[in-house]
Amino acid sequence: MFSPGDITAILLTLKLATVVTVLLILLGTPLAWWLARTRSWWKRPVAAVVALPLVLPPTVIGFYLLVAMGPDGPLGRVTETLGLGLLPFTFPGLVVASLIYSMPFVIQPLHTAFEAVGDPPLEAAATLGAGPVDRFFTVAVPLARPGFVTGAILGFAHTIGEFGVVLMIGGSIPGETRVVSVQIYDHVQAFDYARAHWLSGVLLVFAFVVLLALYAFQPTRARR
Amino acid sequence: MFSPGDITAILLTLKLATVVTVLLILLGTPLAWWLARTRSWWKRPVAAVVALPLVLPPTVIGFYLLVAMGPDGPLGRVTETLGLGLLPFTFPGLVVASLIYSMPFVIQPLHTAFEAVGDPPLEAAATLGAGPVDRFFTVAVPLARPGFVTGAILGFAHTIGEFGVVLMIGGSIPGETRVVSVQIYDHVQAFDYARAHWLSGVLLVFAFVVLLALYAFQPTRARR
Amino acid sequence: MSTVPGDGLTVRLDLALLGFRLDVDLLLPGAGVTALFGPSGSGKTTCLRAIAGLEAGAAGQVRLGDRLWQDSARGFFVPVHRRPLGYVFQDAALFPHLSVRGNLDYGARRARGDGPALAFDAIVALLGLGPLLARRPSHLSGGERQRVGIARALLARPRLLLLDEPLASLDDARKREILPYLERLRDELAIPALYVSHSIDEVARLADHLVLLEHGAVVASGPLRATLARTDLPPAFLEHAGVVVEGHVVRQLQDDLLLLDIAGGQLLVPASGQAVGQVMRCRIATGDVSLAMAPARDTSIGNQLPVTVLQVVDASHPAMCLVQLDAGGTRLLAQVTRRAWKRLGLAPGASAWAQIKAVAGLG
Amino acid sequence: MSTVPGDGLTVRLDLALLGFRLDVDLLLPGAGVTALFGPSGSGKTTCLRAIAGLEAGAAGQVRLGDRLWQDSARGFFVPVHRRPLGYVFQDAALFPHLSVRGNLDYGARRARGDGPALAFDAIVALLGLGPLLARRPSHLSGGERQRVGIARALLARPRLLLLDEPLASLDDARKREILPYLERLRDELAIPALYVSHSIDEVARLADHLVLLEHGAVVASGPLRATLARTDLPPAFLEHAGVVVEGHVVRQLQDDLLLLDIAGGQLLVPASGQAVGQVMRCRIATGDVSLAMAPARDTSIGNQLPVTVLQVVDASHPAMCLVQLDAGGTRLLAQVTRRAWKRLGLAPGASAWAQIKAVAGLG
Amino acid sequence: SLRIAAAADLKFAMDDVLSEFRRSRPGARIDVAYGSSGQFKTQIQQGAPYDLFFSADIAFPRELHAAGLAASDVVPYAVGRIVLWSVRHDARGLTLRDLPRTEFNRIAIASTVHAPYGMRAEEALRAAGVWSAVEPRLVYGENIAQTAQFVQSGNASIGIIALSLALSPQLRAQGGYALISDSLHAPLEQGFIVTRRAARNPHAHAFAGHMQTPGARAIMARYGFELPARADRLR
Ligand SMILES: Nc1ncnc2c1ncn2[C@@H]1O[C@H](COP(=O)(O)OP(=O)(O)OP(=O)(O)O)[C@@H](O)[C@H]1O
Ligand SMILES: Nc1ncnc2c1ncn2[C@@H]1O[C@H](COP(=O)(O)OP(=O)(O)OP(=O)(O)O)[C@@H](O)[C@H]1O
Ligand code: MOO
Ligand SMILES: [Mg+2]
Ligand SMILES: [Mg+2]
Repeated sequence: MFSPGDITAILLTLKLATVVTVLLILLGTPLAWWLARTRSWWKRPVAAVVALPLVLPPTVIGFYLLVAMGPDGPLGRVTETLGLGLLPFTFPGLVVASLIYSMPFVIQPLHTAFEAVGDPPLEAAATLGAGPVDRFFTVAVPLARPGFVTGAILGFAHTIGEFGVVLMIGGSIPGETRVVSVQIYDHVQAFDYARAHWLSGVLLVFAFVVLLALYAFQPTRARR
Repeated sequence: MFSPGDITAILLTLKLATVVTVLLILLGTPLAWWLARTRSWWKRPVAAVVALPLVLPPTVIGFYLLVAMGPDGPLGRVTETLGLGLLPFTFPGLVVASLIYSMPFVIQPLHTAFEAVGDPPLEAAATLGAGPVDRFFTVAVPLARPGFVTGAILGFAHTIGEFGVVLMIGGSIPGETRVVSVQIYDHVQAFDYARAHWLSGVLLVFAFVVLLALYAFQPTRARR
Repeated sequence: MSTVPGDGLTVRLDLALLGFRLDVDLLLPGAGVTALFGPSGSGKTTCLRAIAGLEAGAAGQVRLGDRLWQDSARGFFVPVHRRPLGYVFQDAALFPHLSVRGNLDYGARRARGDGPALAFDAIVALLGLGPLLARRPSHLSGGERQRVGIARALLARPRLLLLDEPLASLDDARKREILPYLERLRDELAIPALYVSHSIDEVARLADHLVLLEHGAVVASGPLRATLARTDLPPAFLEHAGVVVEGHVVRQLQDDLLLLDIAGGQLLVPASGQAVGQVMRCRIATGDVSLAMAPARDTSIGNQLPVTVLQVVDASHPAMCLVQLDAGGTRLLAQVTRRAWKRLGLAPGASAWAQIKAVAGLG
Repeated sequence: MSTVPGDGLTVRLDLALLGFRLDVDLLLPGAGVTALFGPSGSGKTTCLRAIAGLEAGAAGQVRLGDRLWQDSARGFFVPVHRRPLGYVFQDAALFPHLSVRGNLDYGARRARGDGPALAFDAIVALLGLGPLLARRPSHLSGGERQRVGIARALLARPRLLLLDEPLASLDDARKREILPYLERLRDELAIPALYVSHSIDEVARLADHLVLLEHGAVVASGPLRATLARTDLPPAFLEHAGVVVEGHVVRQLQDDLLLLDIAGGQLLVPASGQAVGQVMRCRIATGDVSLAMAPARDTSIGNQLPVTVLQVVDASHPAMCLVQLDAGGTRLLAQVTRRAWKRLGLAPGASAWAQIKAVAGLG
Repeated sequence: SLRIAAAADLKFAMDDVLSEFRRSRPGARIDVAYGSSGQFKTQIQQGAPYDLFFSADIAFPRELHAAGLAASDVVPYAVGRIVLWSVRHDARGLTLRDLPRTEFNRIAIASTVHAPYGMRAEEALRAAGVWSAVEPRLVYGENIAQTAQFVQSGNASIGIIALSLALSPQLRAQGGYALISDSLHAPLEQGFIVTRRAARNPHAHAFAGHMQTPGARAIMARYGFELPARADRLR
């Protein structure tokens, strides 16, 4: 049914989506928290900037990232100076690009969820001796769980599906950067519809299961 | 600075993003409301299915839509029987495709926001004589405003930026389906970087302003 | 006050919650105030919610007058918004997205028309909401929120009022302002109200009918006076309740006092607006009745009635006992020390004088 | 109880909210209960919040004993979680994502160690939370929620308790269960508490110190007894307050009574656990004091004291007046009808007998 | 190992050429990525790890060569042809001059902005004098494969695609094609280079040589590519 290439691509995709989702949650949470709590003038501009990558076509973002991370780009110079080499066409490069592109899908739900937490439970926690970090983890995060679930779902799904950025920055190297989306795209481009359908079908079923599992973390509504 | 083609593309994009965002809010709201309120067994599967299109690469979705809306596809047969002709390569076709692809970005935040409304204000409204529709519009919708803002932002931005589906289903017809994302992509592909930068820049600035305006609808946090 | 089935509020409900079951069968008067009394967690809120139609799991029947609201045997259920009721929630449940004015208007605009109309300005003034109209609920104090909740329910022109501890977080002064108003509502509007309260004062003052709940079941239900005169109720309740007597005003005296004709004698009561001939209700707390073997002279105690001792029961403090007295037809309840009981040599059947230190006119 | 600055709670705060300004300068005792009393919207909650450090906009100084918590002049501010306090919020503010046990543990686990340790099980039993431990707050009744809030604050081992109407939605029986416990806390733990309540009974029973707030400003502040004996306070307050007397237990009588030595005489009081020699506090409500020109015989009234009339002031009802009395050093306040006042020919300086119907032992 | 970047129109021909080459080098790991030639050029400029670059437009490898990014000369390996292709109509007898007919309500060509096949299609339409008549009915594919899909799905009644695709096993069975005279457009000269990073990759040079073998050339011819003279080097 599947070529070895398909299986490699599936495993690679899983790895990418998982790494990116985890990193997005880790990196996005502090930013979303800041957005939700600050009274700073910068709040809205920053929130708008976070959503901004969305409006550019993925390939174009991919192009700019490619140039920026390339040997003459500002990011590329930094990574080379640090001895990390160049990011494009490597798995870490894919991760960085996906982070940037999927960021808004995680930040936005977290931002909304953190705002919905409100002051009272945080104030109550403070009076019980919980410091800012403590109450963040023991009150804000559990209460914002729906936002984490939504953010994880959107971030995960979008990282699986996005391929414009990935194609540009990854260059479709088997086992390294050729993810399922690229593989399916290739099958379609090669008029190899049977394999495209198969791979799409498997991807959909698998994603369905993952999404369903994520939804299981969604708390159910209280009665009063 | 801009070719007439650029300006046509900008106007077309605005029209598309606006129409799609408005329709997504209109169509997504009842579904999100159902998802938030139902205790049905179907709730989680349906929620997962809504997010599912995300995991397929846009061009692949576009391909399936192209086939489905084509003369031999199920959707195409329906539209032809209805005397609407075929949807691919038309603006309405673009709208339909964008609706499908951007749907999860609107449904998810609305779903979360509606769940956060909770029973008490709806119960209070009911005791004051507000029927289900009345309390939906006068209580649930205003209280879910952050979700509407987030949904509108993600839906709008994503419709502007997505071009895989649009490319596949639209056929890049100037004034009809050639949106800015395609135009920028074309410039990049043609190594016409100056125009690509310009157009990207204008798109970013414009989108920034729109997003900032949307954020202005975000209520500020209450003190207690 | 009437207990004709066709006119009253019938509540026959059975509802199971987590670790709790409400099982009540009540026939309540179709006018006046019914107090719902009971310890924390006894099911008062649940009962109100079920009557309103907010508890989807409640089986049974609810009927107000000739209108059936619910009959689960027949699968009949009038949804909440079609039940013309006003609900004051225990936690106010204001709309956070609307100003105080917006909250009030919400109810007023949807007023179902068949309930009595109340002037917006009058209610705002009564509840002291004038300066708050533009505020959001998040910018109100606890008591302010509760007042907005009361006003909102009243402005909806309900035919049944459900009040869940509406005055719990109000100070005495504010309570004393609002209570007469609720009394007037009770008397003038003739709409029935179910009133949950922990304050016996409030209950004695407002209620015509009393329901005692415990563990989700009805311990007692009946007209206020009859129920309060029962000695088989928990002593803690009896002590705090006192008795309620009714009489006709026979004369207005100087010094703002009224002379009241009651069964078995006359009482001097501070005036509260009644005219000669009108019926007036007073509460006599158990602690305000002392016993003597002969009438006292030269005392500030204005009311002394000859009584017969009916029975004695334990009070909640072991030093005290509750003595039920008959004052020529009026039942009184006195809380005295056991020491005094012995010293005076009292026993059921004995004659004595009840000295009534204070009588609170209840309007 | 001490008012040495180095030992007490200093609160000097100025805070402007929407349409409201809190401006207080208080020096409160470093042990015992201070009652914060005042009408709805007078700033009680705001004051508690500011002391806790929850009102970022509050300027001024807060100091508990030798620990400075806040001094905005010097830009000094100890954040809320470093102030060892226990806060019972007016609306409980439980964590919706934790069970009752989770809520209690939250405070207990972060207990700052220097406050007194209280046994988890004892508090759970006292507040009747045993069967509720596994529940979510959304599945609790209003009073149950409040009880969890109290338990949670106590388990945090605070050095200052801030209680915002902790008993407001509890029934009398439950209140009577919890009050002695709070009293014991007050006496044994020697941590100061600020107690907001609308119930004068609660205040009189618990408080050592009284602060009256109105429109965000302090109307009166002082030791409970002295403040309650003032006649320049609003009559509505005086009437409900009554006076508080303190004395030594001299003898235990049969029938669960105690004989109490007070300045100017002796009182018979229902026992509440005190031993001979101990100090006991009692509240005498204005309505429980009547006046006579001679001692009465054969009456169930057990306490009669010779008194001198000091002054008379208006009560809130025009038929009534408040008479301040001196019983050989103990101040009493009697509420009698104007009619009786005249009939007995009373005037400042006159001698009379105060008949005290009920004395409530306050522990 | 060997990594090849190849223009999308080469998909079928290259797969066949490679299966032959692989037989000669068992054990060598050979990957191909098919895609847009322009995108490959950009990626190689940014250091993409491709050893060989087969472009649909010889201009791209030339630019890379000029920038010093090639380890070989630019080798022309084929000249592409364009055809009229349809699944709804019998295209076999059609010429570009038939396109203005109303039954061809949607005509698919590749992007005239960046796809070599699209540019040649435009030239041919102009040369045939039908450009202004058909322009309102044109739909543009992002690349030549997508253009073929527009036609294949029936959404475009006819399209101009690469002969190599029309001859591919997947599309050959559907519809028919008519070759467009190469006098109507500039030649679609296709060329490859060995990239600089593969200077010392024996597989890369071996495969460059393999493309010149009669077997490889026969495969290319079978997919409709015209072949430049052997070892003809252009600069
Ligand atoms: N953001 C705000 N939150 C709460 N109260 C506010 C706010 N802004 C202004 N106020 C006003 O501050 C005043 C004091 O409120 P506070 O909550 O301290 O009153 P309170 O004495 O606790 O009253 P209550 O007995 O009704 O709880 C009120 O009049 C309230 O309307
Ligand atoms: N989902 C639920 N919501 C509220 N109460 C519940 C729920 N499930 C179970 N209960 C229990 O139902 C019982 C009755 O609750 P109810 O709110 O009716 O009490 P109440 O008499 O109004 O008490 P209170 O005076 O404390 O408000 C309580 O013991 C409560 O713990
Ligand atoms: O191979 Mo292309 O660049 O799609 O014409
Ligand atoms: Mg309740
Ligand atoms: Mg308050």
